[in-house]
Amino acid sequence: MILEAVKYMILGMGVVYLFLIMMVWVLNWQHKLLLKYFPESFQKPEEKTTSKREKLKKVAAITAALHHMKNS
Amino acid sequence: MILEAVKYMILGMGVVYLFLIMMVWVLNWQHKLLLKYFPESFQKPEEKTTSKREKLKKVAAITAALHHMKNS
Amino acid sequence: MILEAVKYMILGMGVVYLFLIMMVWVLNWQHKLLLKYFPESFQKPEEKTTSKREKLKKVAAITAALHHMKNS
Amino acid sequence: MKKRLLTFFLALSFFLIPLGVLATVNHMASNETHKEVQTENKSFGSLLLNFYKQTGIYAFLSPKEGVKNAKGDEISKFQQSFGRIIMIAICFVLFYLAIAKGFEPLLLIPIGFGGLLANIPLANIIGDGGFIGELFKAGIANELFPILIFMGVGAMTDFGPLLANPKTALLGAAAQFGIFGTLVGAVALSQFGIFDFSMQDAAAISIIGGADGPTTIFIASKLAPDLLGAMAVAAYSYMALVPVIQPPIMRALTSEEERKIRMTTRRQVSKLEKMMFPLTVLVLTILILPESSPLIGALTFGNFVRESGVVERLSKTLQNELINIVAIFLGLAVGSKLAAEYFLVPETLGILLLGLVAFSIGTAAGVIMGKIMNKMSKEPINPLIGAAGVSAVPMAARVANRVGMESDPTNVLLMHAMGPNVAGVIGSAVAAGVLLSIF
Amino acid sequence: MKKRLLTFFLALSFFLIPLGVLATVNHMASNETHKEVQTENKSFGSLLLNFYKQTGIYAFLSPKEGVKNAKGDEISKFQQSFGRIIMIAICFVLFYLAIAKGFEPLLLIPIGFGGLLANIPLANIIGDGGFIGELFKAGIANELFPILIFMGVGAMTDFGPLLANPKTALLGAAAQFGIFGTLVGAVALSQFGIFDFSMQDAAAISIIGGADGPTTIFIASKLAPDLLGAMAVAAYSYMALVPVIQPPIMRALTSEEERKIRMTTRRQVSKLEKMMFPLTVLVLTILILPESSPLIGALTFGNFVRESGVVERLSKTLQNELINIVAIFLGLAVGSKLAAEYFLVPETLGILLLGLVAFSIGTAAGVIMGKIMNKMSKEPINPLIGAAGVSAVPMAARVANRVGMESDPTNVLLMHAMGPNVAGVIGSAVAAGVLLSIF
Amino acid sequence: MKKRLLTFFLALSFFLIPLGVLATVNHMASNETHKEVQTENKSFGSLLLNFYKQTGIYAFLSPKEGVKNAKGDEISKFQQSFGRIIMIAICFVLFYLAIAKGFEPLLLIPIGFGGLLANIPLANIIGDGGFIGELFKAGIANELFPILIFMGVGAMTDFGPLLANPKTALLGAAAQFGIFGTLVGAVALSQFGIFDFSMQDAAAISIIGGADGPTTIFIASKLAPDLLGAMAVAAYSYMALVPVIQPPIMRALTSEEERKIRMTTRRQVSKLEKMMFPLTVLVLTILILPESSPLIGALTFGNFVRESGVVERLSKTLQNELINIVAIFLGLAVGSKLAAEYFLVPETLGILLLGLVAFSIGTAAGVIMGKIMNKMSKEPINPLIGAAGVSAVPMAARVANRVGMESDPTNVLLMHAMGPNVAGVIGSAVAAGVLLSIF
Ligand code: NA
Ligand code: NA
Ligand code: NA
Repeated sequence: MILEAVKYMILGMGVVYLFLIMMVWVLNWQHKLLLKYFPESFQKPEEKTTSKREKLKKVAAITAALHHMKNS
Repeated sequence: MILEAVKYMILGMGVVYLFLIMMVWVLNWQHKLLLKYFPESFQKPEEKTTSKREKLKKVAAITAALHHMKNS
Repeated sequence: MILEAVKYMILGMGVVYLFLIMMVWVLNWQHKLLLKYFPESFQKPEEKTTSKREKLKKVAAITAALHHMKNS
Repeated sequence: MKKRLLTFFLALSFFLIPLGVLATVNHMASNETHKEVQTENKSFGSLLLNFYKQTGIYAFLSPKEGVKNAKGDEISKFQQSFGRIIMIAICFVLFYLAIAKGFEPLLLIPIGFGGLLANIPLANIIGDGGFIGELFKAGIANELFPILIFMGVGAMTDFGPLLANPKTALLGAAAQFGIFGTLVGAVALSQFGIFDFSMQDAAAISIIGGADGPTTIFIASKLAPDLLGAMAVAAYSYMALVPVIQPPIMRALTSEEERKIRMTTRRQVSKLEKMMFPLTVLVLTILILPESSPLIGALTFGNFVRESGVVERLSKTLQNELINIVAIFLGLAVGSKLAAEYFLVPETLGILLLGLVAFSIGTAAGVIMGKIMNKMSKEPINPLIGAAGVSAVPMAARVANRVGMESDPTNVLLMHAMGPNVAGVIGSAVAAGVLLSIF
Repeated sequence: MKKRLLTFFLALSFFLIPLGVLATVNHMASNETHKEVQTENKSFGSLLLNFYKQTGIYAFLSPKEGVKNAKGDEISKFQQSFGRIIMIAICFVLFYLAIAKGFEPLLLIPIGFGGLLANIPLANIIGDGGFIGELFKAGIANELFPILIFMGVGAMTDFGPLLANPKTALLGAAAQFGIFGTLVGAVALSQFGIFDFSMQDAAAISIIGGADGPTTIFIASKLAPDLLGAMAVAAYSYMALVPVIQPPIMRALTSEEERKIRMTTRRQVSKLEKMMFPLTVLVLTILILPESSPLIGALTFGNFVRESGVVERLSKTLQNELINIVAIFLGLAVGSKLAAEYFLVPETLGILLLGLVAFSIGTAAGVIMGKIMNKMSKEPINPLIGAAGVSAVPMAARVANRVGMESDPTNVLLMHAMGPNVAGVIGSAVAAGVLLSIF
Repeated sequence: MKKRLLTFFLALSFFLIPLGVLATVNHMASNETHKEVQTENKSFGSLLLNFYKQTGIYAFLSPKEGVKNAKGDEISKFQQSFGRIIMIAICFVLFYLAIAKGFEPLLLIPIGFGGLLANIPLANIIGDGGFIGELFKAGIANELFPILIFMGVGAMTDFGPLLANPKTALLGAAAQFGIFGTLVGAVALSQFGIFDFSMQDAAAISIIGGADGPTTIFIASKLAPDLLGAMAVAAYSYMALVPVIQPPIMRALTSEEERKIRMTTRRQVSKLEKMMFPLTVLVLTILILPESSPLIGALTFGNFVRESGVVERLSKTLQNELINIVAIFLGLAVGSKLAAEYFLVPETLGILLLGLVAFSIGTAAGVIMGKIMNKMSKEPINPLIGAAGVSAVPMAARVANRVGMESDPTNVLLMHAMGPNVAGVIGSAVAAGVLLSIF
């Protein structure tokens, strides 16, 4: 039964490595492909729009308040 | 079988029209009733209280900040 | 059957009182224990960190806005 | 606007009543008209006729003997026609109470709407495969929904006021006399032939005196599932009516001097004490009354999640998303018991009556216990806070506060009343456990 | 970036196609190679071999006769190999449409992913015990999920524009001709032997013309569960394609003058009116068409929770947490019907075709009804808003607005088009009820 | 305060231990006292006695032969009395760890509370109709809850660090040796008679080395449902203990110079790359290991929803409401396996031991692989980041960073360690798939 367990160990580690090595390989290949065909996608990603909007709202509120204060 | 389908079509469109025509009729009748008995319900609905509160909080925070700044 | 109901009533009220009296007793005992061994836990509990953080953020935003305004 | 709203609902009922009258008239004549119709039409006409027979109008106008609902229970001809119209009107009344009067809208609106849907003829909404039927199976039949609500209640409740003056918990114990006193009363009245409740039904109904929605639903679905609808409606209605029901009883049982009693400051409560509290209560439950442990277990779980302070995410989820979702499902499912065939039965009147009695007895018992404690204890206790022992958190505590202020506007009893108020929740859960252990 | 994204997906398909070719080749040769392999290996080799037989590669390359899926339905050799690869590619196309084109991503992404998972060989994801299978049982088989989505839709929909001009509801009625016209067409084509749909299947498919996702899923799971996947994909795709499908039809049926018609101001709508609206619609449903009450009941419940104004908590829950959670579950579960064995059948083509026809007929009927109403009514009505009667809220209303602006950039039709748009939702639910009452 | 908290819990245990002693004493004497009591009382006395027999005190003090729990499994006399008290104490320890030590409170608090409730005598909480029993049926028996948690994990995980340096994924592969090495060890020890685990049990237990909660629960409920409680407790405890378990191993296996190695900058990651990543992983899973597809499918679904960028609503729902609700349900349900009759069995000790071994082996294997890769690769690799390959995101990565800073305070390894860390999650899911394909 130990022998069987050892076989399972070899099989298991083999599959895990196979899977992750293939993944590494595909990811590297994908990276090159993307660099070539979609170089613009490597731009710094902008911040998410929602939080941006919220910030804008906050800023607008503050600006309004300041404006109000100035005029008064 | 086509004839049957045509019958279903007439029945179906008939019921859909019946339903929506009755709805239109009831809505118009309801509108008149409400205009007569609840004219005040046609006021511009106020903004929802929660968002109002939040705004008030924000304004309070800003006012406090401004006040703080003025005094310093 | 009424007699039975009366018995249930006595049992029921008895258990309810037993339970809550024991609870009162344990809570009082616990209170003394905590006062003795954990006096510092009776400090005014601070406000929750999350809301604190949010407030800090808000204040930071306002301060930034004010700063911006001052300089401009 | 509220008065006018009432007028409007009355106007609406003018729309419903003629239909009802029509129904009753037709009800009588239906035996004759029936047979003629069936053979008359053919082809497109027969299609139209078949369709007409599937309309609600036909179902209201032509009730039939021996019809069964989606769950296989029989519906009498009255329940099929006028009965359903009455129930629809009752649901509209529930909406009116929820919206214009602010009576527990979070539950009365889903319950009322569930009631509307349950009274739709021919549609299989409350049966197997119908969506409310599925919700019922998913959470009422196995008591999951009231338990989840109780978790949310636990996560929303601050037991601090009770910890600041633990002995006020005894007021919450006294108020449970509403439950057991009513049990005796209901059994006695059944003995005298006025009602016809079994001991088990009587026990279930009495729990309404506990003034706690989830506990009522939990007990009803265990001990008397057929009475669930009326019991839930009674429980939530009376909880909403606390400001109307309680003050007269409170004033009758106390003197002006007693109502003016000022209570001394409460002791400080530590964070650790709050954190230990749910565990303490649960351990007591395990030792004394395991039958209560589903209810008290859920309550203390929610409270422990709240007070542990390290799982804010879960605490917020219990207090918001989860309780809201469950409240919608629970309300609709409970509403399914407002179907005419379940609600328009003689027992309902008894339930509404006994529920009111239970509520009143509970209030009185709490106040009297307050008077006794005031005399026995060194520190003064205002007996008004005893009325808060029925639960109905936080309404009952507010009522105690307000009645106290009538006598002395500077005497703030609110936090003192919150102690018995939250103790009442535990008390009812214990009482529920006793009932479950007996039946 | 979008064009390049397309290129990339094409590149990806180069990755998939060779595998497909391999599959077909192997498919033919599989009968011989098979037997040799089985006896050759032992010990560790046999372990490896056994493992290889559990890989997806083996399953794609060596399809077998008589294989059944997790639900006990047979899968042909084509469906096991090339078929699955085609379906995986189709799911990628759905992702492309959802992400790059913005086509109903909230449903197409979960549906597409559910489709991917459903086409994984050997994994029992869509069967009993598999997680998508469990989701399917929990909410599609009993129709709970589409109903809950409809509650959310009700809570999100403002029926104000309809109340401001109720008679535009008739445009929403006309557009349902898309459903019933297609029914006749489908039956006719089946009669002529072009398709092979039963009357019931034809009825189910026609509902795609209602342009309403949950209604389509509801009807499909009742009348034609086997066609659910294709119907859902068709419905959501065409709803997303509204800006492409509708404008040519609208331009063809209207003159430049008609498209320039300005509509007069709409009447004021009171808060009370909005609150009464869901109840009114529900009462009408009860009277006329109880079969529609699950759908309309859910819609009006959500809307009543919204407009009652006293249960903001529940309204927000319906509009956010609940609908989001259900959308995820519904999408994945519907996606399970994109398994090759269910989707790659001759019927799918018919469904896609008839769905498109239904959509177009509905649009045309709405516009024509608009022309008729414009002539009959005192107030001018722009026939373009008739196209919005198909539902597809709010996309169709926006399209009507935009087409109108092409002729007169200062003519804002949006709010006028919202009336028929939301009426179309009710209209489709009524039509669905009629279909359910017939079959 | 933390030390004092410990003191307090000790004080509390003084409250529990006497009861335990009492239990054992009574345990011995119970045979005699029993019969006398039963005949003595009558009427109200007998009611009291009956009630006493339903208290927890009685159940603890008078365990009986042949008692079965709510699920029909037998409970020994020891498990009924002292066993339950031990389990309750263990649950208190879990709370202490969660609150005072911050050990995975989001799961240990619900699990601990579930454990408390599961050890209440007489209450049918974990059986059919009990609320935890219902939660168990709803999501553990069919594996839905761990899958939904995994969706949330996917939606919360940023795979960017892995994409920035894909080859670090091999460290995540090496760490899975913790699983398979322990499998061999467990089988060997069973062979030598030290443990008594079947091959299947051994495989299930080994998965604890994967350092991933949902994966452990998923595998346990498939391969060894009886061991679920102990396995879950072991997995979450060791994940929480990562900062204690890993550093000594890491220091023992690396030289000072190796720990000082600075890693070069990582390559840029495009948004499109992140979006493709979950699809790529899923396609690989389909091709190589369909058995892993429930776990990896859920993970990649969550991640795709996150990275697609067009369904923010769904992404937030997966990361918040859904995962929170499921965490509560999952925790309570898993806690039900902490009932004395399931937990206080000889196997538990073996599980706790083997789990610790698996964790340690995994850590060591990751570090050694790091040393190998550092020698083989052109770019320098700090072997410490190999320890992060066990998963336990993000704790293990932080530990790697901290140990590195001990040697060189300016060397920030965090983002480099996140690569193997998230790869470890995928690696464990693959390993789980292998185990499922074998057994
Ligand atoms: Na109470
Ligand atoms: Na429609
Ligand atoms: Na791992």
